[in-house]
Amino acid sequence: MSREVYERLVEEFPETSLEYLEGKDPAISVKADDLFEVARHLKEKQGYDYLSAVTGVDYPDRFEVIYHLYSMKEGPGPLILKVSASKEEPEVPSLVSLWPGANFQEREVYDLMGIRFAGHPDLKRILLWEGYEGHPLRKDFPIEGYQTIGQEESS
Amino acid sequence: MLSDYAFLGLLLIAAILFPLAAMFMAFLIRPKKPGPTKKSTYECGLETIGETWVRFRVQYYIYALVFVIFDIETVFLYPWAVAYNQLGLFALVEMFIFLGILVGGLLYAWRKGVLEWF
Amino acid sequence: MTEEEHIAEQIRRNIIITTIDKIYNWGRRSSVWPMGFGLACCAFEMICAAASRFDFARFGMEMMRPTPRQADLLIVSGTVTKKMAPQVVRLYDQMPEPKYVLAMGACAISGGPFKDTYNVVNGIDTYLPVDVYVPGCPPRPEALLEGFIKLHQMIEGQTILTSPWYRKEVEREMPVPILGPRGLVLPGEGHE
Amino acid sequence: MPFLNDLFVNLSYWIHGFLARFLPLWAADLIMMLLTIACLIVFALITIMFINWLERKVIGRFQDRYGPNRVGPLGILQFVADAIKMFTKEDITPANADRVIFNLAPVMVVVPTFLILAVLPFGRGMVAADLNIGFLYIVAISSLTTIAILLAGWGSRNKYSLLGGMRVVAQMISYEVPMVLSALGVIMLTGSLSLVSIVEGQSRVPFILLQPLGFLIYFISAIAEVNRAPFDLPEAESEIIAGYHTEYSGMKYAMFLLAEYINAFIVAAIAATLFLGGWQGPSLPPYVWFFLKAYAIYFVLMWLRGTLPRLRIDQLMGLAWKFLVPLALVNLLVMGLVATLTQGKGLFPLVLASLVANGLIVAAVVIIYAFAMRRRRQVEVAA
Amino acid sequence: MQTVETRLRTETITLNMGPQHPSTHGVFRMIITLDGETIVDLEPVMGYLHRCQEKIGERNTYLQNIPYTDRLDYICSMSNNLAYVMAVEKLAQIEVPERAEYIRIIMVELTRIVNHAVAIGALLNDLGCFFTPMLYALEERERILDLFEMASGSRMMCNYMRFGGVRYDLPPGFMPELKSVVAALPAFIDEFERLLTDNEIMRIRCQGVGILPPDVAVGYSCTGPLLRASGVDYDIRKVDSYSIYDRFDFDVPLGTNYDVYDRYLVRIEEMRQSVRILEQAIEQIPEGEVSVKLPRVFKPPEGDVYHRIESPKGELGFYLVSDGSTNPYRYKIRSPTFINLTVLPELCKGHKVADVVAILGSIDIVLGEVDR
Repeated sequence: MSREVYERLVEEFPETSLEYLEGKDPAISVKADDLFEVARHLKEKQGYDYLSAVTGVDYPDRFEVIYHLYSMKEGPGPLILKVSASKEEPEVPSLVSLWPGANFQEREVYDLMGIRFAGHPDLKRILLWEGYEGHPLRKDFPIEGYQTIGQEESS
Repeated sequence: MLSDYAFLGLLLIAAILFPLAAMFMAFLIRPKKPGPTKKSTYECGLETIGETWVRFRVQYYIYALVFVIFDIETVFLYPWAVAYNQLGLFALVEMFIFLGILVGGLLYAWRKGVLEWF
Repeated sequence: MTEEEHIAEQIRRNIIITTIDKIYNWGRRSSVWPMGFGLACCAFEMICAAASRFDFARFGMEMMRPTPRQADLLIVSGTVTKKMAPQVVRLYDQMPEPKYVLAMGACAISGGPFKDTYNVVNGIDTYLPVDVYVPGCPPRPEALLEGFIKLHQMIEGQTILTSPWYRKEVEREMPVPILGPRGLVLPGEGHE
Repeated sequence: MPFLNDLFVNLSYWIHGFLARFLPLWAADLIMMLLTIACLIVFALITIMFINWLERKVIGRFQDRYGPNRVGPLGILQFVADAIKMFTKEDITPANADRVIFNLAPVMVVVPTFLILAVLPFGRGMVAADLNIGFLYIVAISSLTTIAILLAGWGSRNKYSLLGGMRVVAQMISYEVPMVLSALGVIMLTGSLSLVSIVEGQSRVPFILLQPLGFLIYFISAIAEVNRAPFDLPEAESEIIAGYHTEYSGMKYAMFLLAEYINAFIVAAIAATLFLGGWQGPSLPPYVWFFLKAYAIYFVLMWLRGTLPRLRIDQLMGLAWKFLVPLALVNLLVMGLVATLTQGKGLFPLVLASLVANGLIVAAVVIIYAFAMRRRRQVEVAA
Repeated sequence: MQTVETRLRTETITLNMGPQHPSTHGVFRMIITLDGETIVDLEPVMGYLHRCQEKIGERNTYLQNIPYTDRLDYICSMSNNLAYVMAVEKLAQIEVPERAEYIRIIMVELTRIVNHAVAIGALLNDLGCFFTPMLYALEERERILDLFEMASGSRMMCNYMRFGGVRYDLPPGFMPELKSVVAALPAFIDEFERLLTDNEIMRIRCQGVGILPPDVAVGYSCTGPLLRASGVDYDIRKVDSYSIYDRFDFDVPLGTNYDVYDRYLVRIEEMRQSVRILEQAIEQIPEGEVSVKLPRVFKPPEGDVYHRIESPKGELGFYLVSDGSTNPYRYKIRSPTFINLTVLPELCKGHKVADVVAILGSIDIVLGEVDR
């Protein structure tokens, strides 16, 4: 099912470099800067009106943000968009203007993974408190967190 | 007759003394451990944000006015109701007019939206 | 003061105190009002303990007061995260004096399955003096009722003379930790 | 049986006679008054002990569980334990609360409760002060509690108690008007404000048969006056934590609890006196009848508390001003009409005419309500 | 101080319905700006129960994660297990025997009934009923928890499902007990309806409150009863028809005027549909194996997979990235209540304090799953 969508996307956006990744859940990898165009096209033209999940993954060489899109009218099968961002300064355009449901999910990915979302209305930490240093879900972050001196040390 | 009101006077004094005595005796017995956090206002476990004593909605004032009108009306109704058996049909018609004016006032308040609560 | 005189003198002084103690403790034991405050899954088991099958209203604990001001018992039921710890300690401080803490569930006792992670406090007794520990994840309602009975026995064992809230020098106010950049910092020695 | 009927009345005469033997008359009267006051206060404390236990057991039974049964036999001593605990509980006055108002409120909330007790006719001749303006006295004193609770709400400088305080003002002043209007119907039939004469007026037929609608309006607004059951917005536990008594602890909270429960009992007692014929009853001694009727109405209060959810503040106000006040006015006028028409003709036509009148009013209300609902549904369909 | 330009200048209060509040279903905080009693603006604050589930998921092996999924949404632990276990089965291509599939469906549908009963009880608690509906719901829940305890050994944290089936077969006394409980369920639901549906005060408090139009619901990616009460026919059991849901016929209730009252009606109707599924499952359940032999050190093949199920609260999905080792490289939980809460500020503007509590109750959140 996502194979035809991929074909239509390639016709629609000939100049962008789109890849079709095989696997149990076939996905389409998109560049960060033309993500917004592709997403708007998918939402208006192809009828993908339901953004189910926004996930951040910390690979050794890059950060990856995965979007799971569904269309409520037609049929099953998620359309998966994968966007990769650089390791030093991860930045991905925000899709809150297309799907308001992504608001909290993007804030959570920023909070735990540290990937900034350009254009997000109020990108603040959602699960941890404001002054917290570091993004816990990164691979270099120890699971016990930074032990604070004083009370924490003893227990 | 007079003794009833004397009794009520005594009862008023007793009614004021009872809670005061109870709270004073409790004041003697209970532990006293004041502390800065203990004395801070309770707001679901956090400090309060912003001011508490703000100028509250004006709606309450308008409601008080509507209440005053109707309460005065009920005070006028008391003597009429008590002396009702002695008065004839004439008093009833008069009361119809009196209440009619008031129901008019109520409908006006209703139409003006004063009775809405927001 | 030989042994006999000491005991005789103790007995004489105690007779009055014990009767007052008995009534004082009986009153406090049979009307412990828990604070309606649940953190996680153990809170649901606490609600089940208050429900029809394991009803702890039988012990007079039915008035689950939402405000700390009228509560005697703080049941820490669930995982205490670092973001929540200052609130739990503030609520404890805001409770009037003869107050008790019951740590319910492995998370409240020692961090439980989420021990040693970046956002979980390893046990509430790093910040609060806990009176009764009820282990289990979540402890069954019967275990919680057993915890209440242990608490009642503890209350009955106290006397007015030795109880900490009547003695001047005992400091019952727990410092409220502050959320620092890396975790919780006590106000006293916040080095960061 | 006559001895048992006026047991307490004879007791008080005997004591008075005994005192009068060696004390001057005025001293004996004074002591009698003090004794009655002491008896009233003790009665209040025993009532709250019994009501608190009864309420928790009955609501427990509604919810399919036992109420308190470990403290004393069947849990009777539950409130004694609560009282001891609240007595020895620390009292906290928040730092930025207004100290004077904060501490004055609990005292002020208890005073009206005891004052109203003086006028209740517990039995034949067993009334502490038989004022000839009995009902007006009750209405005047009961509006004092509004001020006390507002003081508590505003004084403790807590957002939740402020909301609770504001709600209590709105609710109590709105429900005082229908309460008084519906009670006027009763006063019209007896021709006197004194509660004792109201009860005597009902010797042949209790007023509830004559004015079922009046009783209903009175009962609904009396519940709202006392912040119970579907109208307990001022201390709405699920919305504004504990409403006006959020910041109170220990003995001050006990005062609020005392006032709340005894006010609820007093409202039930007044409803019984006004509409069910206080101590009128065939065989049992009068005071037993009084308590039977009062606790029957109190059971309905508990029943409502156990089942019904809470109204929202604007629906509450709408119910008072847009439904109860007009209905009470109509009911008053129709009762006036019926009373004059069947002035001299004895009992049966009066009862018949009032039942017919009530039936007409209820029919009119149902028709207007159906019409309003249909019009609202058309508006919705059109929108 | 934010001033609202109405006819008269009145100040607004900033009130926070903080972590410790009787009706926020756990430690959820809302900062509400009030003008009198009407809400001007609402900002939810979460994270008070963030227990680092996803970081722990990467530290644990695949099998160790199953007990942690119980603690996600602690009211319906069985459906959390199912979601995670089916994701790993999809990743490692494991076949599940017939009987195990039926046992799983029975357990998940029982959890759905428990969750909806408790959700309605909690909603009525917020509306002001003095705990009575909640205690009736909990009484029914106790009967079903006895079934879970009989099958899996623990009341709440069942930890019952494994990759390729379930841990134990059903004990002999289970089926008759299950039949009697399922037979008694319709009577309980009817009694619940009799007490609540025509309750005049419940209707006034819930009808026309918190209206969520369908397109806004889809835009805010709401799922579960919240979405279906807004008239959108989207039930993942029908859309994906995962496991053996295609063998049962049940219909999906939809709301008509999208308010709190419709969410209540949808939940009551879904409980009835779950009873229908249970009856069919009890008849068709075959005999046979309940689990598949797996290697002691379980290493799924490389790759990433996303699997979602219809948990009682909405679409619960697991996104697993495996790099061939024994621990998942990335363990992501798509929690329905966390995303359903995005629509809360939108729903609550202009309503009163009492309505915020009712709307939050109708969205039915559990903090273990919101904060993960």
